[in-house]
Amino acid sequence: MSTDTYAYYPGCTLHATAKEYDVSARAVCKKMGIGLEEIKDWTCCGASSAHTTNEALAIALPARDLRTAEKMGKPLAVACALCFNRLKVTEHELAADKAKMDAVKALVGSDYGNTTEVIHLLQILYDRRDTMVISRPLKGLKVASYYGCMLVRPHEITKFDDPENPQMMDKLMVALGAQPLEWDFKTACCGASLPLTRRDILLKLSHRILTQAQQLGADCLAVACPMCQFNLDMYQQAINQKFGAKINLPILYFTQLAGLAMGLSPKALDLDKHIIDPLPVLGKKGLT
Amino acid sequence: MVTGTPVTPSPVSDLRTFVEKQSHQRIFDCYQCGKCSAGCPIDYAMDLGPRQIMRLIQMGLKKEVMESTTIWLCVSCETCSSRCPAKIDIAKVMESLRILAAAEGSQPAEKNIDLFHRTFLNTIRQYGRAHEFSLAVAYTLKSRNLFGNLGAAQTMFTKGKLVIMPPKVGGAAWVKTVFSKTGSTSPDVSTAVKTEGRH
Amino acid sequence: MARVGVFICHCGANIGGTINIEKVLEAAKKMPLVAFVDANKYTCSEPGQLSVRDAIVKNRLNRVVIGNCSPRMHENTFRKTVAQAGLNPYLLEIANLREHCSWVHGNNKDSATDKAIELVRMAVAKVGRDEALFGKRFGLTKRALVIGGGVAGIQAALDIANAGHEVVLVEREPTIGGRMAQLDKTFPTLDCSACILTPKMVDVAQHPNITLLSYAEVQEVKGFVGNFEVKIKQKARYIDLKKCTACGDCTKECPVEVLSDFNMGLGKRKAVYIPFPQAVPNKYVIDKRETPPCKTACPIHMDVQGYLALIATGKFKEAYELIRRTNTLPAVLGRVCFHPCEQACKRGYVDQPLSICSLKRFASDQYDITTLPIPEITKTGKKVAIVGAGPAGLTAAHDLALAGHDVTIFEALPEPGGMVRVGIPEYRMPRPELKKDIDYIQRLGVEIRTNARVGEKPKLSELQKLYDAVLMASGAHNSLKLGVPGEESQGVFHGIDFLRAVNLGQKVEIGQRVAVVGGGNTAIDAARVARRLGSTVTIVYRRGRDEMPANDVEIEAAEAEGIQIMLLTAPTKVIAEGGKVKAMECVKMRLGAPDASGRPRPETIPGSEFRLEVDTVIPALGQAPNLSFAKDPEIAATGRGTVKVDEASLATSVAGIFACGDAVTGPLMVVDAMASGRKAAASIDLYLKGAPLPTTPEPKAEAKKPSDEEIEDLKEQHPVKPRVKMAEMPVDTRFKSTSGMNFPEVELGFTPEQAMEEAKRCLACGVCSECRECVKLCQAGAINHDMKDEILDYKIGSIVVATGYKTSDPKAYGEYGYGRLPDVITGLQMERLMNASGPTAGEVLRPSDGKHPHTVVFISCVGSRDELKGHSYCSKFCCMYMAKQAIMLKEHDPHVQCYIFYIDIRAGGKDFDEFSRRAQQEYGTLWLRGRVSKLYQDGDKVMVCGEDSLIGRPVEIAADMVVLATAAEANDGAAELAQTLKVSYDTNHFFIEAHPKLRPVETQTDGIFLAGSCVGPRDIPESVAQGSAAAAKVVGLFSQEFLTSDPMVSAIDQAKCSGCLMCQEVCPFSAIESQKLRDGRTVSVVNESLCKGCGLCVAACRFGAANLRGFTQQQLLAEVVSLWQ
Amino acid sequence: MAVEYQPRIVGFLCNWCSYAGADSAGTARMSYPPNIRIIRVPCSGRVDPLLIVKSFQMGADGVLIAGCHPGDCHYTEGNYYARRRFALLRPFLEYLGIERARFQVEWVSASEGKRWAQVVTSFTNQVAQLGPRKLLVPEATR
Amino acid sequence: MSETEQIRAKAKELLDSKKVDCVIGYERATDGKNARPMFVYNAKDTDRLIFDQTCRHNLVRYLLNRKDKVTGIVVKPCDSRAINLLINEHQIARDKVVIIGVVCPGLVKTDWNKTGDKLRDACQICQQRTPVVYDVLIGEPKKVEPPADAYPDVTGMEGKSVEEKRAFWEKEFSRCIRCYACRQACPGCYCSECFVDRLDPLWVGIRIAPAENEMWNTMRAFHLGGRCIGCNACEMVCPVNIPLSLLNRKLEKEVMTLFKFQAGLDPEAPQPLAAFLKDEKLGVAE
Repeated sequence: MSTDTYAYYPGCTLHATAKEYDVSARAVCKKMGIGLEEIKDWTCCGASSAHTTNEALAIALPARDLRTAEKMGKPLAVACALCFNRLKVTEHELAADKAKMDAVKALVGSDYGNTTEVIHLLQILYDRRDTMVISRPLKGLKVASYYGCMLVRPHEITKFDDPENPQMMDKLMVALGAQPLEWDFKTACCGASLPLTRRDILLKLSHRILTQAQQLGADCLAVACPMCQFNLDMYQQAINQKFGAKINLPILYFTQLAGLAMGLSPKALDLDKHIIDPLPVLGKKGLT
Repeated sequence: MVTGTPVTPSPVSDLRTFVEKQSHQRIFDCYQCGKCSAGCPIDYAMDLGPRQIMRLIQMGLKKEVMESTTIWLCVSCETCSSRCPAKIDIAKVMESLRILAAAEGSQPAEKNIDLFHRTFLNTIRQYGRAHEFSLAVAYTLKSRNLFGNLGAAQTMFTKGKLVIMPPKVGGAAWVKTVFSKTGSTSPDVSTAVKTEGRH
Repeated sequence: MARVGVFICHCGANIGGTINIEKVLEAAKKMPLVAFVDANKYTCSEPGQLSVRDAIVKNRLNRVVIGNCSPRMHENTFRKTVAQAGLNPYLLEIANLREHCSWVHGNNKDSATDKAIELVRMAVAKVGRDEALFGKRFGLTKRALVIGGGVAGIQAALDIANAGHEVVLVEREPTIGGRMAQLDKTFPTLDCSACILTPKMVDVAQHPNITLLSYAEVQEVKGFVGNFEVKIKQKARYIDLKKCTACGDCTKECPVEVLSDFNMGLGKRKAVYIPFPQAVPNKYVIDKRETPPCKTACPIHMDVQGYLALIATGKFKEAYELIRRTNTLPAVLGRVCFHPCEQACKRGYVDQPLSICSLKRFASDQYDITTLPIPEITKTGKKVAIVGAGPAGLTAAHDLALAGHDVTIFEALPEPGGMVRVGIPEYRMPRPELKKDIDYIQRLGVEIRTNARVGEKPKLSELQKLYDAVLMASGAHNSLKLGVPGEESQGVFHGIDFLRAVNLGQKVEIGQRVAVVGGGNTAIDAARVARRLGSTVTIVYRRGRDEMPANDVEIEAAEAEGIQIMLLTAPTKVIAEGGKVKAMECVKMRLGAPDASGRPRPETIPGSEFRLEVDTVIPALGQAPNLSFAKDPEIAATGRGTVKVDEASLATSVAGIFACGDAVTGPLMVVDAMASGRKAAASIDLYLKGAPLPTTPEPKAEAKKPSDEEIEDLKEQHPVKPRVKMAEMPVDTRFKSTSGMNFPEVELGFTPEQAMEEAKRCLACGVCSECRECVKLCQAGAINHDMKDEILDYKIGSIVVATGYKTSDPKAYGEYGYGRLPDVITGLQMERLMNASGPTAGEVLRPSDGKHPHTVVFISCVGSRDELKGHSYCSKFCCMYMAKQAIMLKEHDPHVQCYIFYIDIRAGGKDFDEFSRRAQQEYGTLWLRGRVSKLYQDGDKVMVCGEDSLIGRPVEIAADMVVLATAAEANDGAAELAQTLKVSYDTNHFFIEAHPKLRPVETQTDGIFLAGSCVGPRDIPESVAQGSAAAAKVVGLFSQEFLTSDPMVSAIDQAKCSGCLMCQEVCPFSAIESQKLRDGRTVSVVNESLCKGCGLCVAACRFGAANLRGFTQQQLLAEVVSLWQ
Repeated sequence: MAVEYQPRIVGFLCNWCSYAGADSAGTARMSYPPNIRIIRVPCSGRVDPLLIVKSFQMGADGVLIAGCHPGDCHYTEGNYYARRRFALLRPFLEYLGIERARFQVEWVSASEGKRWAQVVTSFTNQVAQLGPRKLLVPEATR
Repeated sequence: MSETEQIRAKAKELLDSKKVDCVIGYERATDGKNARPMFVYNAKDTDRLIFDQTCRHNLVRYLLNRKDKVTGIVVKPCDSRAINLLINEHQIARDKVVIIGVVCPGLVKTDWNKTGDKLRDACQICQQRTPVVYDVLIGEPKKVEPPADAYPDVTGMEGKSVEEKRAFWEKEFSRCIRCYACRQACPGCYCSECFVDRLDPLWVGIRIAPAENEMWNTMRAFHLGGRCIGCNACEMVCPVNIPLSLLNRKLEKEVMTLFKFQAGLDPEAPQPLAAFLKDEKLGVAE
């Protein structure tokens, strides 16, 4: 089994809109004896905005956090899929282009060697799924694993599972005793950063994903990306209004489901933070 | 579809040269199979599909490209790139076009999106980290779309997800300097930042 | 004096456009030996060649340099040219000014010109050292080998054969016909593929000049044009082609079903099958893969998969009969076998192994053995005595009796069965079941004398006199001692003695608190018996749980019955009072380094002694043979006190006396003892026949563990399905004795339903299960399960390669969900669906629900024109067959609406474009220009997300069925074959033709030709044309009585050769031999007919004796040096 | 990268794979530096070390041997012997003061025109970077 | 009985019994200090035979001219490897030689009319103290523990920069007068016509010039690659003291590391350049 303490990069949202992700992630790792050391004074990775307008920033910002982790001499565990993507891209670009590397060194410190191993929380749990102690198997819980874009694409950079039909989260769900659904929208886009600007698009895309899951009889969606969680959860009513749909699907972080299966209390996993309250569904399955 | 008067294609155009240099993609590898447009989740909302953008670059029709909503609506979900049979990272091409637009200060066809990104970066510049609240506020004011986002804000607030106080981070200062060093927009970190040993 | 003529070719603008020919000519003029220079627009053209010839004659040139294209292109052309001008054809050199210069340096004209000048200078330098060369004539075998029986191969074979030459046609599959045989209709004429192909196939089968080797593969190719020596592996078909009448009876009872590869995985076929009704040869074949691991692991190699398959299909009787084939004691092995088969079972890597053992028991439970017929036995009149009626002795007796010998078994105990009878308690091995198996052996005429202890009465020497052969199968019945003080006290019973007493119904007084010492099956048995006698039992074992030799099942059962197991504990003394056991002193152990047996050696923990209050101690440490009876005559024994035998024959030190079982090896498992008995019987039979005994023991077969990839695949294919649990006696009822000291059997056996369900879990590793049902059914007696692969040797003059193509696996396209979405199929699968002899008898039904599809979408270029997930090339015929299938679908069902997503319609070819348009014009198919990006299941529809790039808008279609036009790829093993033939192949593993335009069916190797899709995707007409073209080449070759060898071979200067023979060591063709000269020196000489001119000998020869004509040291050195002149 | 001076490179190419590969590079009009002078040999195993040492002695800045990929040799074994011979020669030349980078062996198949272009380009650059060789005086006899 | 006496006794026995018609050994040179080769045809001459630390010649070379006659020969350990080499290359037959192997104390530096007491450099690092093949062995077999680096001299040379190497060899080679004494002394150099003497193809110019000398010395060494048995005869006879062993031993070292082969140990083993393994990794084209 690989390292058991990681440098931890939560990412901005996990301190706000995605608090429950942070909470559940920490709780689960604690339970599994995985140490997470939040890296000191981390700064934003630049998200989608930086690389859309200013590549220099898009590389420089993540590099700083990578360097901090490098200093800690531990692999960097990342929770937010978008951050994960940006960090990976940076790592990749710097390895490929010496000029960029020099420039970045000038910004973050000449001692930076771009050796940090960036790994997503999902990967960490997946690798240890056989060692999990499952006290409350998620019997009969139909979960649609939703990976979104940022984990799996671009594949040659994130090197994360199969970009078209990823399995990690599904296999993790099996390990948790849940029943993953075989569906075709695992990596479809939810509308990403458009909620404030072109919500119409966001609603349409999310609607399609949610209806698919609903049709297949999903009890909830499992996600690994705060942005996806936000879009799918926050705008469900709006979607129902706009498309006259009757969707009521809790959007849970895989960490929350893992925690649940390992016997942690809904409170400890911030299950009350969701717009679509998961407790009824979970209650029905006797999981609360 | 691009309609109007006959166009004169210019296969060797500054547009193509810039894009190829900036994105490291080979525009002429595209043989217009259309898989990018077919898979693009937002294609329906774009005035031109990604495939058409690629075509327009091949033909050197800059005006059409820069005025399209496409380059702004692209959210870099990379679906196109991950399926392109010619191994072109189309998302990267879109990115390079946005960078070009920013560099030339041309009028974005999707003002709000551009505005959003700039506002977002500003919050980072200020605090070192993103801060949804100030982002939302700033953007809402600038975009004059006062009501659109109130609902969301409220629900978030009630769920205790909306942090009013902006974060205090040690790295904030550093971030500011990086912003100033790299300039508001710059295509490439190595050109943006002058370092020793490079001439 | 050499007079060199230099001729530079403009090759239109190809060379002239880049290279300044004038400058080159100027420079050439000044080069040494050059007497004439000239340039031509096209030197290879007729006028060009003419001018060269004239120049040679006019200027008395005796050497020629031509600066043009690659020598691989036109060297031969100009060899002829100079020959026509009266020069030796080898006094010519080519400067490669096109491929190596103008075409690659177009961006730099000056340096291209400089380079050209130097290339010419090198050529001039080399030509200056050229010598006139003369080839040698040699004969040829006028027999052709055609590799691949697709339409191209068939055509080639027929044309060659019709020209009156012998042809050997080798096809890897059981039938010829190739891909074309799988097709339904053919474009653009829409005539039925089978209708036009099968007549040709039949012609092949009937042609007197054609030897058809189906189900065969080329293994090795030696020699050279006209004189190839080919080894062909004829795979065992297990069906005699001469006898098989293709009646199909054999399939009737075959219990094994696998996906039909001919139907591209749609529909199933039996293990014995014929690919399709019109197959040629029209013979069946048995699909037998690796020997199943269970069979390999089984000491008596039972046809496990066979009887599982039969049980699964409810053929219990047949199952039992099959078991009988190899197993003389099914009832016994069905209960007490340690079943190594189950450890080896591949299903074990998916979830749990099959319960093979219990299924065997089930089969025997189902069968009334008393009804089992006695086979015809012809008596030999020989008599054999067997000492001991244990499993080994009984098995030997059974086999010997069947062989016709009179067998008498002498058993010391009152009951036959050996350890099975007296060692294994009744609750595991009910006596009546054992008796049944033994009774049958007696019915075979075997006499069993009980209470006859050999050594006392009768003596071994007497047996020796009275019988023609004696077999010692006396087992191992002596208990090993504990070796601690107090062992002799009252209340100590040794395991095997204890069990024997109980099992023979004698009264045994054991106390309330019993300690059993040991961790083997005997210990567990003793413990569980003691438990049944009402005592509380503790098992004391010195190692850990994992080290216990007993079966886990047994250990668990013991614990279930409330027996305590004390691990890492060893007795140090038995404490007695008044001679009676009071307690046992034990000491705690810890595990140390592994000992000889590989198990960790237990070490005592000093001072950890403690007292275990017991009144009975049963040491069960194992047994040893008792050979006291083998003194007269003296039978040699080993140090371990077992009988000394010859490994291979089991013969003892005394002629005519053999030994087997525990007596030879020490305590064994029942099945091992039986295997040993069988082996002994075999050599005794030989001995009695006066035949020589085996001298080398047959190697121990090991069932190999599957690779991790294989395990992954298995898990993919087989969903977890745990083994069926058989009913057991509830624990409390187990201890009610049935009679005296006998207790009811614990395991109650499978119900038929359970058995069939369990048996169905078998993965059928060997495909054919060797149940031999087909043998019973085949009246022609054509089936032979023991057939072996054989190697055939052929002398061949010329070879045609026509190995064809396969279609790519669309799984690479996750977005198309092939394999997940049931109604997404490939083009070839659609062909099978439309084909009358296909899985749906020609009715197009969707795999998911068997409904007629109404909306069908075709996706082109799946795997083609795709750098990312497939091949860069276009597969050429997909557009056309998509059009064809769209048309046919409409023909089948007028309600069908087809959509074809294309990128460019590739319809070049006679009537092709018209055809592709007809699909739209007359059949309403809609061609959509664009590549589909995503398929997903929506209810019972497959949603197709594409773009129509002509309107530039996304398109979504709800389809009933989607057809993927998968790419045509080089066939499996193409690269390996290319290496065997030593012809070149490209990165896609397609064969490379000698020249893409001018020599499309030739290779760079003389005598080897290409036809059809092995060169790249080809449609039917092209493949046929190429087949004929290749045939023409072969026939052309065969029209000559002699061939002339390439004179560019090695020669060895005997004056310089010092005979170190290094050249012989490196020559790949053994073309160099030693020769003793008169002066006594031994030197090397080249056999020119074997030499292929590689020149390895030259580089290996320090003496400068070996030299390669055409590439001499002088020539190459001249080229190097010229660069600095 | 900029080639400041024009190195002289001798290439020994086996007829069946690499020479054909170079041909297909031509047919596909792939451009590469013009410095290499190709000598055609039947097999990489034909190349006598004498030829290589001689080339260097004459003043070659680089020598490139190209043959079939192991397993694909037209004569089955030729390139295996070549591989051993040059594995020994290369460090020996380096020992004598001829940089490793000046002597290279490559496997290029008949279909690898693109690869050939790349091989030549990178080898040429690599040799060019080393600069001219210092020859022993007076230069060799011709 | 001293080595010398034992050798004399053996030689006498061989000649008396007519087992051989000649014994090749060493006798004292005319300066009374050095040793020189001696061909003994007559038993009475055997008492002129000697053996001591001055016996530097590798006599095996002489066997090449006596292929068909049975010869007795005195060999040092390194020389004995030459016998295996020549058997391997089918130059001599084992049954035509009777080998008197001598356990070697190592040779001392000698010069005309004087013998030093210091061991020759080569002998100091030599690990082959006992002949690898012999019919009679003189002396007790010695085992030498292999040092960490068996090639300190080579390693040193390898450490130099390209320029240094170039300069070094230019200096050495430019001294070469192309007398070919090295070749004549070498048991492995038995080409009927050496490449350097060949006029067609003219591999090496006839002039005595550094460039030509370089060609000669390079190829002389390379032709011995995987064959040199390290007797050092070449270096000992070089009139201008070119460190030829530095070349030979480099190849010896490479052959060892690349092919795990040492020349002359086994008469059957195929030569490294006349053998191959399909999937060996040798650092070329990988």
